[in-house]
Amino acid sequence: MAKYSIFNIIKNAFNEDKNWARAWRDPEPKKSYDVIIIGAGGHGLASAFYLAKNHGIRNIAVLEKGYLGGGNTGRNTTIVRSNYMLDENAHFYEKSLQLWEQLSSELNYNVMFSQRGVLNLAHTDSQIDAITRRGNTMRLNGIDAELLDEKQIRKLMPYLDFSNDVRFPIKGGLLQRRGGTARHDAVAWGLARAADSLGVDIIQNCEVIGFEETGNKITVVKTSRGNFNCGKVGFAVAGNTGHLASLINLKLPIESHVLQAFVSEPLKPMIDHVVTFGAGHFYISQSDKGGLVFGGDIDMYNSYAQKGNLPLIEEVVTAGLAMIPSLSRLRITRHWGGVMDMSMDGSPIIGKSPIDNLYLNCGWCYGGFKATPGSGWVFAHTIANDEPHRLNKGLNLERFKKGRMVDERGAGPFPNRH
Amino acid sequence: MLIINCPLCGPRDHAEFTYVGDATKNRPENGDSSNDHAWYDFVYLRDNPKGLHEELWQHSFGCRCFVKVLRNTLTHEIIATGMPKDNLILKEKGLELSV
Amino acid sequence: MTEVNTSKNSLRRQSGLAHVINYGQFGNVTLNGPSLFICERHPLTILQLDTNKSKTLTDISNLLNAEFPHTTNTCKGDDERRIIWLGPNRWLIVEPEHGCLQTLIKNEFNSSEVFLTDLSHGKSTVRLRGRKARDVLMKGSGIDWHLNSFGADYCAHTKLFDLAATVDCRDIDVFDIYIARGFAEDFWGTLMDAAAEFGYQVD
Amino acid sequence: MFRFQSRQQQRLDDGGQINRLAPINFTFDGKKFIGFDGDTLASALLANGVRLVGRSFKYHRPRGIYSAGIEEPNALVALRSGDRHEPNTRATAIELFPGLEAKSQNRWPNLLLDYLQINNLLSPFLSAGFYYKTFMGLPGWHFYEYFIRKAAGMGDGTKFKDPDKYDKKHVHCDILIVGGGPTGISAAVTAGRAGARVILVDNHPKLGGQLNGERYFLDKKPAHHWVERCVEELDGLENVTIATRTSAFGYYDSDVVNAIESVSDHLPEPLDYQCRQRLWQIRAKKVILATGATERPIVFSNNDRPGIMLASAARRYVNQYAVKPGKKAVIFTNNDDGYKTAFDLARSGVEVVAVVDSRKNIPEHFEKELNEKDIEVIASSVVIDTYGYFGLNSVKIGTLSHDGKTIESNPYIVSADLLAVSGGWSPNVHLYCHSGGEPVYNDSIEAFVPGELSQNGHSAGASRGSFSLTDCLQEGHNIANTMAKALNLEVAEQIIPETNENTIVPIEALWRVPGKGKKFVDLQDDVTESDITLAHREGYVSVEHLKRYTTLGMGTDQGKTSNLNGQAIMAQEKSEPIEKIGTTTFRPPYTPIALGPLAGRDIGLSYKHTRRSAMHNWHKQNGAIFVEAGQWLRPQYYLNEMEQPSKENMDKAISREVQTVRTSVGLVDVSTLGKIDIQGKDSAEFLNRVYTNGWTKLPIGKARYGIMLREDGLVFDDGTTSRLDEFHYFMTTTTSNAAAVLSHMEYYLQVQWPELDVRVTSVTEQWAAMALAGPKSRNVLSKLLPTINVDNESFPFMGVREVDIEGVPARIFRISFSGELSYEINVPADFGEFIWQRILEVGKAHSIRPYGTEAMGIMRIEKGHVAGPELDGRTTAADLGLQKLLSTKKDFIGSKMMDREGLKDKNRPRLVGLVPVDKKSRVKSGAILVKDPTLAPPVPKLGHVSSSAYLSPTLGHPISLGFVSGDIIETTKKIWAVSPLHNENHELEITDPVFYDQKSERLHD
Ligand SMILES: Cc1cc2nc3c(=O)[nH]c(=O)nc-3n(C[C@H](O)[C@H](O)[C@H](O)COP(=O)(O)OP(=O)(O)OC[C@H]3O[C@@H](n4cnc5c(N)ncnc54)[C@H](O)[C@@H]3O)c2cc1C
Ligand SMILES: NC(=O)c1ccc[n+]([C@@H]2O[C@H](COP(=O)([O-])OP(=O)(O)OC[C@H]3O[C@@H](n4cnc5c(N)ncnc54)[C@H](O)[C@@H]3O)[C@@H](O)[C@H]2O)c1
Ligand SMILES: Cc1cc2nc3c(=O)[nH]c(=O)nc-3n(C[C@H](O)[C@H](O)[C@H](O)COP(=O)(O)O)c2cc1C
Ligand SMILES: [Zn+2]
Repeated sequence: MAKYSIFNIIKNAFNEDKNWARAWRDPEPKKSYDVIIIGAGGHGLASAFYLAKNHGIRNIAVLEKGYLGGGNTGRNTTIVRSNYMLDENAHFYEKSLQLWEQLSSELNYNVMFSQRGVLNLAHTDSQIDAITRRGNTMRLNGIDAELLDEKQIRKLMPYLDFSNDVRFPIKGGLLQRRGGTARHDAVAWGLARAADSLGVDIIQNCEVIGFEETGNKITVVKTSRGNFNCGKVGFAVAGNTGHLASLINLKLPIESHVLQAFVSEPLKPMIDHVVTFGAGHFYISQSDKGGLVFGGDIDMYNSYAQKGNLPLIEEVVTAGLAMIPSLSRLRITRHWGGVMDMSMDGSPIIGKSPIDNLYLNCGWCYGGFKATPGSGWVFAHTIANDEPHRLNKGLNLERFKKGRMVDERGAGPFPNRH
Repeated sequence: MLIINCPLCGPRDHAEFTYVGDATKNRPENGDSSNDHAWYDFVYLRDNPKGLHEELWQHSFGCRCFVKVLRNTLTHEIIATGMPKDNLILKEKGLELSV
Repeated sequence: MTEVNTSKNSLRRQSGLAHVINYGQFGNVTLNGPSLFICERHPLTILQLDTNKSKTLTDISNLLNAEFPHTTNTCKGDDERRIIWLGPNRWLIVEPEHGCLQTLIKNEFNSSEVFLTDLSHGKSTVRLRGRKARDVLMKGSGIDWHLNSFGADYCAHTKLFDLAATVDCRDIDVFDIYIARGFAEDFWGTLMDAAAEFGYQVD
Repeated sequence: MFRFQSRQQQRLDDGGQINRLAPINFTFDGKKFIGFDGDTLASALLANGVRLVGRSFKYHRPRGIYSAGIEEPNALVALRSGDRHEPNTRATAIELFPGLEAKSQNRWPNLLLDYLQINNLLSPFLSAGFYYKTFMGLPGWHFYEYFIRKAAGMGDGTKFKDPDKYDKKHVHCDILIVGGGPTGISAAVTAGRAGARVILVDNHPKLGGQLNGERYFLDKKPAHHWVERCVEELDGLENVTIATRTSAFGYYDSDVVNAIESVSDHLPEPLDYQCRQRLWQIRAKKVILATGATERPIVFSNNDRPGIMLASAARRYVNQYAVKPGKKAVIFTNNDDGYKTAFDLARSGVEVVAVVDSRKNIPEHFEKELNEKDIEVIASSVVIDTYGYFGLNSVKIGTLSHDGKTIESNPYIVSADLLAVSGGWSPNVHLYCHSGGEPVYNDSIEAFVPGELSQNGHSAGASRGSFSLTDCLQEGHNIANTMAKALNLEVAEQIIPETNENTIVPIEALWRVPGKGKKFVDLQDDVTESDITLAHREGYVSVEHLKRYTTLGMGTDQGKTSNLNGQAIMAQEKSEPIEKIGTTTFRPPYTPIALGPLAGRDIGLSYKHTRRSAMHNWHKQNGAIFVEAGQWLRPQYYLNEMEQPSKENMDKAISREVQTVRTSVGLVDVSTLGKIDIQGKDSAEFLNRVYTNGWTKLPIGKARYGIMLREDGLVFDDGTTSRLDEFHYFMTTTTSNAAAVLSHMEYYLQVQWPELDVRVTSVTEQWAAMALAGPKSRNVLSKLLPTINVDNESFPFMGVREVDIEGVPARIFRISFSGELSYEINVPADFGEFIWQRILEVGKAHSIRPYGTEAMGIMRIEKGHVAGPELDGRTTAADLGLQKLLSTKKDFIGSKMMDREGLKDKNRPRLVGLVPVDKKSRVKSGAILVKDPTLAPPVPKLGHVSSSAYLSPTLGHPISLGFVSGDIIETTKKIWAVSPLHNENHELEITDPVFYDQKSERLHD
């Protein structure tokens, strides 16, 4: 793998860029793999990368039904943070954040991880209490957090609505400075290039359509490009988990829902942080290209459609204007949807499954992008050792049966409320 | 917008409804520990199909009835609607169940 | 329920809109005058009646000398006594406050057959009248307000300007809108804003 | 005198659809100009000879006006100023209005100098994806990002609140027609005559579509005669609505199409009571997509200079706006459009130097006119390169080899200031694709056309790939006819007018011209041919990777003129047919839409409806400071007449209110509690299933406290329910769960237990509720109810009475949240304010005071009552110390799942009381409980503080409720509360959660 650097850019420029090599191969699939990861999103690719890098397993395939990075990895609002309250989540997401901090150099691919700070606004005393609890917990876990009052927020983000005609005035906010955004596509591409260079076969346009089982084990993975024998199988297909599981008669505590996202016309820098609204569902940041990238709630009904409907858009935009009135005359150029793997307690499931050699990585709800490197790290560990890493022990599938849910919002077994 | 044909009120925007979810789940008897799995299944597990999904919506801004909807989760096409006791999938096959 | 001295109480009943209504002409009133007329209907008796016994319903109908609409989304009667279809086996009886309708029915019928819930104070009622009335409704709700789909004596329970509302088409261009009292002030503001481009009169 | 710097030197003396009697003044970059009514900003600028209007995104290349429509990639300007500033507005889609102010963008210090022109020189280093390959080392991406962000972006955002209003409108129709060109008009006439409810939308100020930009004749008269006749007829039909300036931006599920109507964008400012834009939500039975087609350019070196434009745009400028887009024109084409362009330009006095046609054979039928006009045609040739920095001055022409890969003969240069380019037309399949359709490639027009039908949106005319005018007219009629039939309407005939068209000789695909130099594919995002070949080389070969790696088609125009060219070049590189390469996903909006109309009137204070209790006005006039409780506004505390809002006064007010209740009597508005009327003979059984405790033995006239669980066994809500009559109950819920509890109960009644004879109705709004609390409350009550005995025996704790207070029917519940003797008085809401005032009058003798949520909160903490912070959806009944409410004699919702091991774990945090050891410290809610405050992270967490009363006037020191792990409670009496966010640590004593009147003597008194 030719190293990416400024020197190489200059060198190649004099060759009219004719000498750049492929970022990843387009290999003919082999007959058999030690580990097959299904889904070439960030999680699948990171899992393959860390399986190869940390655990020395090289005979790995990542199967992707479309183009790599085309799932939620390629369509999310790219917020990265580790501001969780419950221990099972907090330590895991913090590990992930630490991996983000070194990901570009680890991959030799600039994923543009931009630690611009994530601020959650609070509008009532009870919300202040809630962010106080969360922030304090973070600090005791060794994670950075600051509580800002209205004055401090006003200084940082004068464009928020501090006027008198505001329905839910801003009372304070919780800031995680190490949080921020990353360039989503670059994450997928950088991971693909790095995994590929360690010998991982990334097979695109290869949809998994079934399995063959012997005993309590998957022996063959059937795909649109033929059948492969497998040692172990990992699911990393996000919103498609329910469907894939149904191919092997597995029912999971997951529902698929659409989440929409939006981008505005490109603008000169105006929003320098990630800001989330507390009196409605809305979050916004500005991409390096200049587009305001924002989103809100899911569309509420089960869906595999990757497209949403207008009522939710109206709701998101209304919340957006309540937070930043000056957005009103700006325009959106595009909006799209992704299919979310909403779990029953709002937290992910990473671990073993009822089938001996099948491992699950799902239930990311709308927060799995930030988990990408961490998820790969612990999933690779779980697959390689056939037991969970210390950081994903609590995020197992059995927790629902046992009454050990990891429910940050306390919303209960209603996936669309998380 | 999904336009849902409320069996009572007629076609309405889905924004008038509250989504409840999978309508195929049957609430088990409490029973003893042999029912534990049935309960786990009822409360937590979902078929989550890609394709036809029988689901419940409450017409909360209208007649407040719970309405059963047969919808394709891939295309969002609504194939049929009815009351909670109706079996829409059978109806689709023309084999309406008399309840 | 204690029998109430209605005449005295009618004076004391304070509408949810008491503090926001301004009378007069507003908005884009042209030389042709306002195209909308808006007023509150108050005080009303609004009673929810619920029964699945058809015989009982016939008896009530006779007692009240009023017909019940059996078709979904329809109403019957007039301003003196209006009966609105609410849902399966459920109706809303609306009349100007004069005596105790609830007691009248309660005295005659068994409480395990007829279920009454007084909602007189829980709802605010606004009457919207004029040739632009439908255009205002179109701004707030996705149902088809075209005369052919929503003519006189039709009603709808719908989301109107984001609130749960019952809309009763009293006549071609006359609509009674019922919304929860707590939202009345806010609804009024929204309605005035939506009507401004047409020019309206509040009486 | 107002001095104009330009005199419309490019304007034709006659023709066009502008009104020369209505001059309009406007400014561009501060310079004053004049145009005419009917102009767009672009046509007015061209009329004044302005060619340079902007700079490109990445390389800051000088750019001009490229199109005459919404597809414009280049001419983006900042429109208006101050609080109406609108960045990135397409000059080609702005109707000129008096005083219009526009500025160029993405340049500094000005359009001519622009220091970032340097990027153009650095461009070899800035090829696609260069930033992924560098900026990884120190000082870190954040450092570089700062500069990259500044250089990126186009226009400036806005800082101010928008002064304009927005509106929404829901409409229904039988047939929606999108697009008012010949196809759409023809369809509308047929559908309208058949009596269908028709809506026809078009984004232009008037109908006509492509006809407005061409010299077509219909029935031997200029086409606009036909358009006007049709519009007149349609205007007369009651069943037809024509919405101009209305752009359909998305085709969503259930055949709902959404559009934005520009109500007053063409005016300097909206008129009184007028909105700026209106969102239309159109629910159609059937949709006709007559959205036309968009011309695309050809890719060659330096194809981006001001003066180079689409051929159809050049025609539109001369034909519709009577503007000569140049003096000397070269036309470069691979299809018949080039000839039409040459003729129209020549007819308007533009010198046509040559038509460069990449095809071998010139269509014969053009020869006569070519000769007449003395226009040279150079066949089998291409434009290789162009010259002129701020604007085109010459063009290099050469002959193409057979395989199209090289230039054969000696190229030569001709001078020209206008180069009109046509690479063919791409049908506007956007809305079709939004609806779920998949486009397919059509070789005969070299473009994607609609494939199979997805919803009920049928394409017709140019948007279906039918490019002849006759076909468009006929298809519009036919499809409307078929739809009318399907709607059971009587079908009306329509005679399709005769046209003056030539037969079209097929296009021969030419995507790019060989040669060196920058060849732009996407002009807005500066994506060049070499970016695409680089993407190919590096393996970013799927169209979606290509798009994301190069940013092809990701600008404000979403690649309307560029996507197909880019995809075709990739196909060539991969040696695959274009249909195999496919398109990227078409997503709404069709053209960028402002956020304003999506929010409509729900802005500012109207963001979410405000809910007010019947006593709201009284509170407002009597010093209440309000607090949001969901949508409700509730009095938080009351200031005395002379008190200004301040922290001290707030503390004072709260103390005062608590003390009054504890020592005498107070009154609080509790109308916001959810209230549900429950009737039917199975009501008790139903309550038994819904609540965890038993309900069958509750006597008439009594209330009971209960908790509800969710199916997963965790606590859902709490409240009291009273039995009013044999089969009649009255339930109260917490304010925040009122709606959820009602739905929850309706669900079980309708779906799970339809056999139960129970009805539930929300009566929250029917009753105004107030709690009269304090040792003197009975005195006040007895004065209110002179004829009723309210002593402890007659009206005991948990008793319920239906009474009459001065003629007002009331329900009184002797229940208590504060821990004092207390009566919750419910009266019909219209009497709320009256009774509230009466109680205060009667209570004067006991110095009664109204109190707010703060005082109420403190008293419930003193009493150890749980509320929102404790009922957070993660706690069990046992966690809250309420296990005695879990009946073992019956099943209830949640009873099955509540015994799972994790929920029975002894170490689960349990509710406790917490008192600062120094009896002074204010411990914050949200502080975490730990063993030792000096430990370094990660610190084991033993629990948290859920609710705090900074002052308990009753106890004289602060108190809190919180949760502490079960094992800790057993072993320790002291614990530390730490709040690192505030840098605070306090040692606390763990106590019983009930601080006050532990035996509850006061409320039973
Ligand atoms: C609009 C939106 C906004 C979001 N915002 C954020 C955010 O701000 N912050 C955050 O942290 N998270 C966010 N998320 C969530 C986040 O994007 C996802 O959780 C995360 O990217 C999931 O990554 P993944 O690798 O698991 O899944 P994906 O990237 O979806 O990858 C799964 C892959 O599996 C493939 N696949 C599926 N089925 C098959 C099959 N049968 N055979 C072969 N391949 C298959 C898919 O094609 C896909 O490429 C957002 C998501 C969306 C949609
Ligand atoms: N020379 C050629 O090869 C060629 C190619 C294509 C078209 N044409 C000519 O163009 C005409 C095509 O007629 P037509 O009626 O099919 O198309 P049209 O382009 O004349 O009309 C379409 C109209 O729809 C509007 N529109 C498009 N999308 C819209 C949206 N989302 N919302 C609102 N309005 C929208 C457009 O602005 C336009 O006014 C014919 O005259 C045809 O001969 C010629
Ligand atoms: C963070 C982020 C920024 C984006 N910025 C743009 C943009 O500037 N322009 C654009 O056209 N699309 C942008 N997109 C959207 C993509 O074009 C695309 O819609 C999205 O990746 C989903 O893919 P799909 O629409 O092909 O299904 C952005 C997407 C993301 C996640
Ligand atoms: Zn209904």
